[in-house]
Amino acid sequence: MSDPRSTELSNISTTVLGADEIILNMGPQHPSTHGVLRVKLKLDGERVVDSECIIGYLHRGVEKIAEHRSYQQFAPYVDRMDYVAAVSNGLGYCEAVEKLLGTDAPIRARVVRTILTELQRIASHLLWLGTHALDIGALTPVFYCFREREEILKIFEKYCGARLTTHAFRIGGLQYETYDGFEQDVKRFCDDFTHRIDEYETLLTENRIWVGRTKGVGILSAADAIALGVTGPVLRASGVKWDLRKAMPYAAYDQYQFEIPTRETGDTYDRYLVRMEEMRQSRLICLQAIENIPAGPIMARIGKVLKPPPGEVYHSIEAPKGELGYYIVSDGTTQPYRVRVRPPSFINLQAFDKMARGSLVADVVAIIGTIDIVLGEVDR
Amino acid sequence: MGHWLAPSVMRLVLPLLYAVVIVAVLPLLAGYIVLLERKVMADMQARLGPMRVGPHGLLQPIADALKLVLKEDIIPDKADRLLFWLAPLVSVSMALLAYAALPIGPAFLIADLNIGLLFILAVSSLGIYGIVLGGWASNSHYSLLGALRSAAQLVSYETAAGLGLISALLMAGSLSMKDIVMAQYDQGMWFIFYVPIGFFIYMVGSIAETNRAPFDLPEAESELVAGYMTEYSGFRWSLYFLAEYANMIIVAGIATTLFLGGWLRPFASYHDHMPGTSIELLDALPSLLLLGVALYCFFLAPKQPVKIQKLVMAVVGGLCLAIAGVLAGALFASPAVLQGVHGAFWFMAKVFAYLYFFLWFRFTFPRYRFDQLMRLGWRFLIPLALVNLIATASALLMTREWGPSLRLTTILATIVTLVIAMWLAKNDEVDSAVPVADGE
Amino acid sequence: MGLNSILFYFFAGLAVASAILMVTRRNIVHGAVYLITTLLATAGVFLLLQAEFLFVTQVILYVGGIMVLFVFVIMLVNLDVSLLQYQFNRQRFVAGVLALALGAQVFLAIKTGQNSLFPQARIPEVLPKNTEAVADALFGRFMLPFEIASILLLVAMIGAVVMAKRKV
Amino acid sequence: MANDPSEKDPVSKPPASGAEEKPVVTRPAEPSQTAPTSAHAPKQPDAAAPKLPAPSPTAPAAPGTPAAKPPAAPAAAAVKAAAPPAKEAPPKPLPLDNELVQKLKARFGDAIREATLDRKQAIVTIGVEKLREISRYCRDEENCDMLVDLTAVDWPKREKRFDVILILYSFAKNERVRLKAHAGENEPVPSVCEIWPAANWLERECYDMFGIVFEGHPKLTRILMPDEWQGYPLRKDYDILKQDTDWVRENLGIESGQ
Repeated sequence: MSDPRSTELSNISTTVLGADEIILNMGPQHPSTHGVLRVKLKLDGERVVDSECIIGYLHRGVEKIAEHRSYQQFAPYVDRMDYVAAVSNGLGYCEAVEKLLGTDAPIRARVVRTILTELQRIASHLLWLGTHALDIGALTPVFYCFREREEILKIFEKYCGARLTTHAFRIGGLQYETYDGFEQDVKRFCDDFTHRIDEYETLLTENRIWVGRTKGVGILSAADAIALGVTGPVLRASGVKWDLRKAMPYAAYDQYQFEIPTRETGDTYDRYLVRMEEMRQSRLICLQAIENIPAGPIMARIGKVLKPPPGEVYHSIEAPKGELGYYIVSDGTTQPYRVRVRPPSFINLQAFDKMARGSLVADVVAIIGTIDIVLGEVDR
Repeated sequence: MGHWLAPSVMRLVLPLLYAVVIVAVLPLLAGYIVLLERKVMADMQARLGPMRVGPHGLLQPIADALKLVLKEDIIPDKADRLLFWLAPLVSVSMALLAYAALPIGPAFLIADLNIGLLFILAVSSLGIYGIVLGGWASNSHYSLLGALRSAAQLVSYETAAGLGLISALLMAGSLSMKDIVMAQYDQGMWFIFYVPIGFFIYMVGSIAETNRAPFDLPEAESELVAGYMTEYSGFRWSLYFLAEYANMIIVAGIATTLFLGGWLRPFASYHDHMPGTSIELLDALPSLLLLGVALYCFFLAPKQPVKIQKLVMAVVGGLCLAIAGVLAGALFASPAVLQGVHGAFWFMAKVFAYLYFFLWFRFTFPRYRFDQLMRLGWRFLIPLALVNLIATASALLMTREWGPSLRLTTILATIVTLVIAMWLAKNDEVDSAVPVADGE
Repeated sequence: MGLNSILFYFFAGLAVASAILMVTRRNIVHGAVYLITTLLATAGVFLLLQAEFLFVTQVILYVGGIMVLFVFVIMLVNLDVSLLQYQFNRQRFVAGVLALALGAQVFLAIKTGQNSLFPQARIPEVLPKNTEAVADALFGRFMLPFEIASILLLVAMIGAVVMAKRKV
Repeated sequence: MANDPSEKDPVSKPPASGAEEKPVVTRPAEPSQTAPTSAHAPKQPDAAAPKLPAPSPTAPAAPGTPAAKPPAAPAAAAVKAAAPPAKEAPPKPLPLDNELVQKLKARFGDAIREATLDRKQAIVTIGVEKLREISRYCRDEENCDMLVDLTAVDWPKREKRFDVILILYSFAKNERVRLKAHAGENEPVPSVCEIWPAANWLERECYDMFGIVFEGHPKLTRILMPDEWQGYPLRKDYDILKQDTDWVRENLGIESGQ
């Protein structure tokens, strides 16, 4: 573990078991593997000696499907990858295709996109908080989190008619104008939310059991995190102040003031605090954006049939889970020649082994929870 | 107690009758505790809980029980069939056996053993075999890990809980459950006020012994799926379930008997008669409470959406009214009947109050990790229990030798113990700040 | 006394039968279960003798405490290996001779000392509370041996901790 | 299901079967291989614009990204730079010659085949045999600490059919650079696992989807598809419809499930 760049790779099936060691197969059907993740653990008593993630149970060949759909037709598919943050996925894809076309969405569209994406970030983090707390054994926060998430989903539903896989954005801008009372809804949510998040913190942040279960668990150093390509809150909790919204602003993020929360240790508790603070910051962005949504068109004039000129583009956004990138190659036809998705969950999950070694079985579920994976995105 | 049958026959028949009643009622009671649990949980989590089966889900336990009984019974191929079959039986029969010595009222007691408390502890400590053997016989890693955790946890926390109990025993000077309650009547004070720390230690220990959150590691859902019960289904699973809830009632019963005055009503030694009658004011309390519940049911009944639900609600109200009537009627009967009926009421009320705390903890706290659980048990609870024991014994000795009131000396002892508890907790905090990776 | 005799033979028979089963089972966990049964049957005999405290102690300490730890350790053993091992080893003839010798001794003892083993005195109807009796004996008359035994156990415990620590 | 003629077995596929409409984007003919210095192409797109053959101005108003971030390094290639004024020109790959490319060329010579700028994103095409060395250089000397992504693109008509693509990111310079290496069907590609551990799963996925063998990878097995899977799904000649029909014929005994 000394050299962060060394590749310690596990190959459980070929290793010989010690006297007191057992192999525990967690998943793909297990209450806390967040879907169909399967983790093979080699245990000495309850201590993890080695681990291996086995994924692919939810593989749907999204990248292959993309090659057989037109650019617009593929847009709803990206919602099905990280299905708890569909709006963010859609934003990344639409902006990537816009970049490929050499065009850009109008400013009004970009501001509305920013608001909805930040709301989606809050919703995604709320879901993470609830399930993470549930994994650690706190039964109650999940219901509070769902209560707030419901408010966000209602806004989505009012805006575009869908709650989960929203397909909220179109290539070139937006299909729908904001509904009447959109600003008030978002404002009301933001006003309530500040008390609610304090409420969660009183349940967990100072709780001795919670601190005991998360502090010092699954430590990931900054060097390890960078070497493993980890992004998002996990990276920031390790002390790297890096956020694509600041580093390479997209949508309308360059217009708003917000902080990038970071922590030092990179343990589960730090990641918890970072995400809690991120929710607060997202709320601030929403409030700033809602103050002044510029007037103007919501759709760029790009035509009905999209034929991007040959070439390729890589565009990435700061999704709730980390850097979500789209690498799209065009051959000049109406269908993408290749769409590659850089899924944050997939790459963050690679750090699992590093975090889990030497910890206990109970920590394993805390670590799976703290990486915040969505298997739809890991497996695609 | 003047019975109208020959005492020798009564000595055999009455306990048998009680036993049958307990075995028959307990599953129903457990089912309704589950409903209560779900309702309390729902209330704390800003939702409604079961609402569909019967008005406010009142028939839910019956539906659940039917579902469980009708489910397919699966025995894994590689399981040890004999032990797999035996284990839930051990669990549930040991849990039920413990009721033999639990006094629900002065008369409602199957056997008044002079080692009653020890008997209950002994029998409930056998229940662990149900868990351990079931976990092993399932031939699954999750079950085995659950069983191992359970065994280690039970052995550790039984010690702490037992030491907590002893502080109350010192006050009572007897192991017979009946004598313990009577001692509290004689001293005019529930023992929880003499040895609050002993009660606290027993409470924590009893949560751990019954595998309830935050100490539910043997069946920790998010880690071990369902722990030792992972491979069980249908009726066998419900036996485990029944055993768990029966054990909860047992530990609540022990706590009630030792610390909360058993079947005694509040201010039991305080007698204030209603003017002109022999009825005590405080004795009217239970029936008034139930009358209120009955009226509330009648108030709710017309508001139910479906006709059958209106009916069920009304029946529940009527039931409460009937019980209130019985409780009120007992006021005019002989003192023995009064004590029996009201004793059962107060006993159950205290048991449920204790259980409410169990539920409350469950919905508030995250789960401990195994090493933290062990550290809490061995480094905090057991030392604290020993200190508490010594302090309590010293208080008793002081009272006996020099004669200050027991109340004064026990308060002194409690303060000393509290100071030491704070020191222990601080120590523990320092220790747990050490990274876990190189822990025990 | 009829009921008592029946119960005695039941418990005694159960104890002997499960003791035999315990020795002959190949599956070590089954063996442990039979050992538990033996201990419980013995506890039943104690109860028949109206030694409630001894009964409860037997159950709490041996069955509820020590045997749990036994089973705990046994469960960690790889069963597949022990199932394949040969049940009786080479010393079985020595063991058989020793068992026979022990049996003969017990038989002889019963035969010659019948009167002293079974005093004709009946069990009194009301016994002194035996919890107190045990306590009086332990902390009064046998104080010194009791304390020596405690110190011995303490030393054993510390020794076990030291040995276990070294491995970690 | 239309892009390519459907042959199931990728091996039996002739590598060059008549060039059709698909142009090989990454090796355009117009900018010559040794495109010389057009200094600071990213910062002055105007300078580059005249070089382009002006095509039909289909793409309308590109109002420009709002990113007013000052690009720290000379090569702000990967970053959204200031508003591009090239309104009439659709995005086109341009030759790139910034400091990084020069340094790379100085050090690795022929291994740096080409450097282009496509939609203001830097692409360096390199020889696959030097992939590991160049990667190590990029990490150690050019501060490309993070391997953002590693993937591949299949061009079945080409002589070397795969593009192996590495997207690198430098925290210090806040810029991305894309390395691209051409690899033949059975040509092993050096693994970069020991340079960036992040490459482990990404290379496995590449192997899983394209059948590209990474030499030196500690455990090159399938990751998303089942271990016993036949074929490599993201190859262009992997036909879903044919697979489906075959499966139905074999397992259900009927002609077609469609």
